[in-house]
Amino acid sequence: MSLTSEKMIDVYETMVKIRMFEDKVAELFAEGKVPGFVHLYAGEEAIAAGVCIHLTERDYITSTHRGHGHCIAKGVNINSMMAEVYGKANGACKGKGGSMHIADVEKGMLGANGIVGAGGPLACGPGLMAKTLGTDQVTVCFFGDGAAEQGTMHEAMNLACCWTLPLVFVCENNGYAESTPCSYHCAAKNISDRAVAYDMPGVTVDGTDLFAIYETAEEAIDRARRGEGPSLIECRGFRYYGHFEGDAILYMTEEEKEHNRARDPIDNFKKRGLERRLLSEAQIAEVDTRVAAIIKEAVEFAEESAWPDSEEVFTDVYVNYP
Amino acid sequence: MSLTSEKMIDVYETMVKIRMFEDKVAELFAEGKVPGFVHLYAGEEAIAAGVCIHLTERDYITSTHRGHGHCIAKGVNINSMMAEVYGKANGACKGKGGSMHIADVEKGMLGANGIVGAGGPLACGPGLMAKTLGTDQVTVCFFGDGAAEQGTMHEAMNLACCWTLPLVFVCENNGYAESTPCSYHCAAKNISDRAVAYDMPGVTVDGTDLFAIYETAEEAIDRARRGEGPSLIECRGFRYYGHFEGDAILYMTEEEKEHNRARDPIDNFKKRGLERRLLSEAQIAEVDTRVAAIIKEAVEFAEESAWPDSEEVFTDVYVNYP
Amino acid sequence: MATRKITFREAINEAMRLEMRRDPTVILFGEDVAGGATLPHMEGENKEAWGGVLAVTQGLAPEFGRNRVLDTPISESAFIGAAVGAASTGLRPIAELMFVDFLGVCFDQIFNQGAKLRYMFGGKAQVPMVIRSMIGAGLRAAAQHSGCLYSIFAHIPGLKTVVPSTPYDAKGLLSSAIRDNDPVMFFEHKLLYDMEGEVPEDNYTIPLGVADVKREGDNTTIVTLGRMVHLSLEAAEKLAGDGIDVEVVDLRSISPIDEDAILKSVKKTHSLVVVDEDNPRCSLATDVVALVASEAFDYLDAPCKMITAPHTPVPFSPALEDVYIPSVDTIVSTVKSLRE
Amino acid sequence: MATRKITFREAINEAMRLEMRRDPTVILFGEDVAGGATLPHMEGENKEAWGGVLAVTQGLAPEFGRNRVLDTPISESAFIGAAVGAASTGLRPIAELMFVDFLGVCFDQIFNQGAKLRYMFGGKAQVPMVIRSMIGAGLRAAAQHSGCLYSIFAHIPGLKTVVPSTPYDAKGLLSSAIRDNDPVMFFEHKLLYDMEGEVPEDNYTIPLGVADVKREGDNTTIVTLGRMVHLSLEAAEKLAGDGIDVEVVDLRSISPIDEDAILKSVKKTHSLVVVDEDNPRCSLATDVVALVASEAFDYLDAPCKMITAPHTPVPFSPALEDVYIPSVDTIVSTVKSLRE
Ligand SMILES: Cc1ncc(C[n+]2csc(CCOP(=O)(O)OP(=O)(O)O)c2C)c(N)n1
Ligand SMILES: Cc1ncc(C[n+]2csc(CCOP(=O)(O)OP(=O)(O)O)c2C)c(N)n1
Ligand SMILES: [Mg+2]
Ligand SMILES: [Mg+2]
Repeated sequence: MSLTSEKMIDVYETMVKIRMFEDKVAELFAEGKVPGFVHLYAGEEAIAAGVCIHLTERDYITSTHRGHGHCIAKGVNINSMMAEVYGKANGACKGKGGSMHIADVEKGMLGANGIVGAGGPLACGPGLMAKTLGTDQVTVCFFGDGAAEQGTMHEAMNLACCWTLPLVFVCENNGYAESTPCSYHCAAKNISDRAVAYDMPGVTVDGTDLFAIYETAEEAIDRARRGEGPSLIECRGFRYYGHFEGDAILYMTEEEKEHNRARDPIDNFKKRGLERRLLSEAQIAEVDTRVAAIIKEAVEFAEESAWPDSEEVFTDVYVNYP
Repeated sequence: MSLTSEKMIDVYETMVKIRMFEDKVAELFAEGKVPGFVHLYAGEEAIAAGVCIHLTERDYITSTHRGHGHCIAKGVNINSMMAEVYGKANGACKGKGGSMHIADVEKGMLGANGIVGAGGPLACGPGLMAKTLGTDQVTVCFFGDGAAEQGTMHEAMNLACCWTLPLVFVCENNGYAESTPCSYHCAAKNISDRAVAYDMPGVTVDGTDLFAIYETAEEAIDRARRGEGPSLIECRGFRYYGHFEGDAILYMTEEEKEHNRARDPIDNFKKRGLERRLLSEAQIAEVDTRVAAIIKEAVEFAEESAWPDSEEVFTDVYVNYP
Repeated sequence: MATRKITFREAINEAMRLEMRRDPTVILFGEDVAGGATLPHMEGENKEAWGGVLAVTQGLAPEFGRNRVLDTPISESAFIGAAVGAASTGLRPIAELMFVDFLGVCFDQIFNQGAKLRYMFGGKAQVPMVIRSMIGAGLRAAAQHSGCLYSIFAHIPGLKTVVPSTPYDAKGLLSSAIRDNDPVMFFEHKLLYDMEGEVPEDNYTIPLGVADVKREGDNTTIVTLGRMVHLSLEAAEKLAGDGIDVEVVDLRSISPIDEDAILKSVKKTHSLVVVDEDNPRCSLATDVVALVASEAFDYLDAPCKMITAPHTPVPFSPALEDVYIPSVDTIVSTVKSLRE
Repeated sequence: MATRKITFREAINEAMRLEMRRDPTVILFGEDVAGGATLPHMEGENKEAWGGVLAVTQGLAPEFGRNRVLDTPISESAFIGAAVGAASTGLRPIAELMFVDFLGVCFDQIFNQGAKLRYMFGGKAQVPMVIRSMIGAGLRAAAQHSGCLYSIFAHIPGLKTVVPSTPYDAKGLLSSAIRDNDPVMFFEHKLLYDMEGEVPEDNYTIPLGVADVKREGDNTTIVTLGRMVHLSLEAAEKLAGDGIDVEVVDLRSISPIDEDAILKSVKKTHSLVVVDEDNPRCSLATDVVALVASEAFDYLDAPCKMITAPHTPVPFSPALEDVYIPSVDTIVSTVKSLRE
């Protein structure tokens, strides 16, 4: 296994960046500084971080409405993300996309997506591109437990397997689709059981356990890179915030919320990382301080950025339209 | 098991009716008497007959583009079917539907369907109706191997299982979706393996073996009627004619075609039925003669029926539209 | 009938509640409409956490039970198809498609199944169902949660399409839609949910296909619908200050569309402005103009004008979305331009 | 350039073939486009049984191989999404949606993903893809295989929509569509496939958004597209016999639409008839009329007229389908009625 101390610090930084970014956005939303539908990734950091550590900039991911974590893990610039969440001209999408559509194709991040399950079909695209052109690029499709019930995910997994595309399907099972529990909306015992339906490897891991995710994702991504086709990984975890900002989470019991807090992926990682001497208290402190500064700067950047010019409404619809 | 001699004669009659109807339509199409897209069911008779024998008129089925067999097995009037295939005013749908849309809601036949995979969602409807009103009606959803790749089928199976609807999903795997073999378009080893994805019973049977289908369907339909939820049955068989009339079937080898002819479901049934003394040569001859007359009459009926009045284009769009 | 002020949201909830009381075959389903929380794991806790993503269906699951108010997986094709199938076999389902922008994952079941079934079956079936869905820009919900798209549904034969603008209309039209024997698309503008208005307590219906003149006037006809009715009325006030007396025709339903009301008004005012939040091409706006240009041409004194969203997706940034949505100022200046 | 007579079907095939030779990033996929039969189990037998359901893509799989011409499962959402994803990461996919009537199972990937991606990403991506699809009535293919529906695509910002009427136009427009950097819907009328016409052997392009005056005339402008161009030309011949000299404008592409060509013609002829096989409401027909009624109103001498399919699904029976489709007689009598 490729798990080195260096990579673990990387992964830790990614997780902390996500957590601090999301906590900050929650605050800004509450203050009325950030508008719209905002879905936060806090609690699920180990998944994006543990998967994307195995990807290069040339690899691709597709994402969901809860996309900030994926963006950060794939290396999208934090300033441009924050500016996008504000709707500023300096945003990753010039303010036209917002939280639900942050993208950076150059970084291999094919966009957060407002349509549940839409990332599955899209992910087959770079997969097909890599196969057609004979590159070794891999594409990871992140999707939620709720998305697993969309027809698009079924079609995408079958197509990817038929065509032996270099894909990995990562299901982020946080137990809920909005207010509806997975136990209600999903007839399968495990979402990973559905891998049988496409004759590909499928496994369920603890979505709060960075080490487990790291290992499982490495295997699946290597497999895809070798041209052996897709795999399905289900990561079981939770989200800390509501479905979107403004949701009071009345559909979870206090017990459940406490249980979640006790399984914090970052705490969990720190504890085990320290035990295994993969990182030190000093390194942790350094990362924490540095990331806090990055987030602070991002807010300043966003606040200071200009609003897009009103003419921008009309541009970027087409490359050209006579 | 409920297999009686009486039922076997019923089932035999259904199969012969389907075969003779389809052979006749093929002839009529070749003569230019029947227009449009016509998909024939010959070769798959054991499936519709072996399943629908367990249904009453109050039960429902949803069907496919290849719907004649389902119609006949569910008791739709043969004259009105033939007239519909011609596009005559006396047709089951007044000539507005044609081969691809023959329906008879009174008989529980919710329509052949031109959209592959559309029957899955539709079938959840009468299922939900029965559950809501507390009746014991069962709904069977017939779909092809090609349809199994549509997102709609995934969604329908998951929804039916979530809601514990009284449904049976019957996949008619004839080995091809148009010219594309199932081995190409389907990543699963068996389509019935997909039952795991919804935690329901799933089984693969020989689609040319009436007895196997009869037994398997009985169990699944009983289960649904008892309120225990859906099952998935995959029936492996073949079609004798092309995908639609006009198709020269160049994508099958001669070997394959011969192999199919040796597995004829009607011959197969006759042979075993005689062996098991479930029916006699005399009964067979009687049915054959009677059905031949029925089909002949149906053609006469269709030929003599009037064309719909041109005003009919505009009616039946709405119940009322001011 | 006794009336009182309630919100647009409450009016819609009330229509469903009263129709469900009236007719046991009316059922409701969609994502989170019961609010997930009425499930066993919440026994004894808050029973109704959500009631739909914007709380429109709150209280219905407790009153009617899980058998008649059902959450669904995120499987719009499956549950809309279920509505079609249930409607043609004896129920009167109300299916909630959370945002109209999600039509793309279930359109087949709407336009090829629900809308065509009766015709394809030669009139030997009916599909009494309602699909409720949210429309409209203004919530900073960006390109995939802010569309109107009702023009697409009006294009489809076999569907009826309703776009109410006030709490009173919403309740009466939704009751009609639920009792109607054809499939009805019922669109709720998300920026109207908190709007208040006088609404009778009892059940009542407003026929589909009948427009409502929300303001009478002699100078120009504004044909509009949904949230744009309110912007048009605001513009009308301003124009009245300048001595221009416009008539505001609220279509309420766009299929069937009240051709008579439109033509009657234009024959009186001799000019037409359509105000429509949908995108401009092959749209409701062009539909109304084409009707007038073919059926009331000789009465027109001026070119017909259309004020619509631009031919672009809905942008996220508040600075851009506010430009995207038709404005009162544009309505005022367009009406004035007709008099030059 | 050397030309020869080939069919509409061959012209489309040739455009793909030449563009695939020219550019290795152009790939083609869809149901049965390779024809299943090129698979191992047919080794040594007929290699190309189908080439698409109506043989339009025949010969492409043998020439370009399975790596560039791919059959797909019946999973339109997945493979159209794959086209969007591939287009935004370096390929130029041509995806075949067999019949436009199947848009309902994959519309999200077209209108919410392909069409909006560039805008949502602030212009930092492009989606150079083509979706080819069959349209049109006349084959007795009934309600779910005979629609036009292009009005819906023209409504959607971010898409381009092309509807050719001749082999020459089909080849040149498809080449343009493949080279275009935006998503293009390319619609082929199934009744045109066997039509022959002079077509250059080499590659050439016809710009999207440029109409073609297929017949010049001074009396009335007929704006039309697709198969209706031929019915309109036939009507024009008959009308010429009666001394009425109509101009027939073939739109060829409806998004972008050639507004200038329409307005120029109407300003010359002073009256407009739109002939469109799509359904009438919120449609291309209303779009063209609305354009003229707002931008060329002062030039009009008569009401604008629309000849379209009725507001009904497509019926199966030949006796009914022939009534459904706009006819030459209706065009003739409508044009004449303008002169009364
Ligand atoms: C096609 C579609 N249906 C419904 C929605 C509304 N919606 C947005 S997020 C969501 C729940 C998604 O659940 P899941 O996939 O588990 O992701 P999570 O929010 O838990 O991360 C729903 C129903 C949508 N955006 N798209
Ligand atoms: C959504 C959709 N996609 C494609 C088609 C075109 N089509 C009609 S039948 C068919 C093959 C169906 O295969 P299968 O489900 O195996 O049924 P079979 O024809 O073998 O009975 C296809 C691709 C369609 N009608 N609907
Ligand atoms: Mg979830
Ligand atoms: Mg098949």
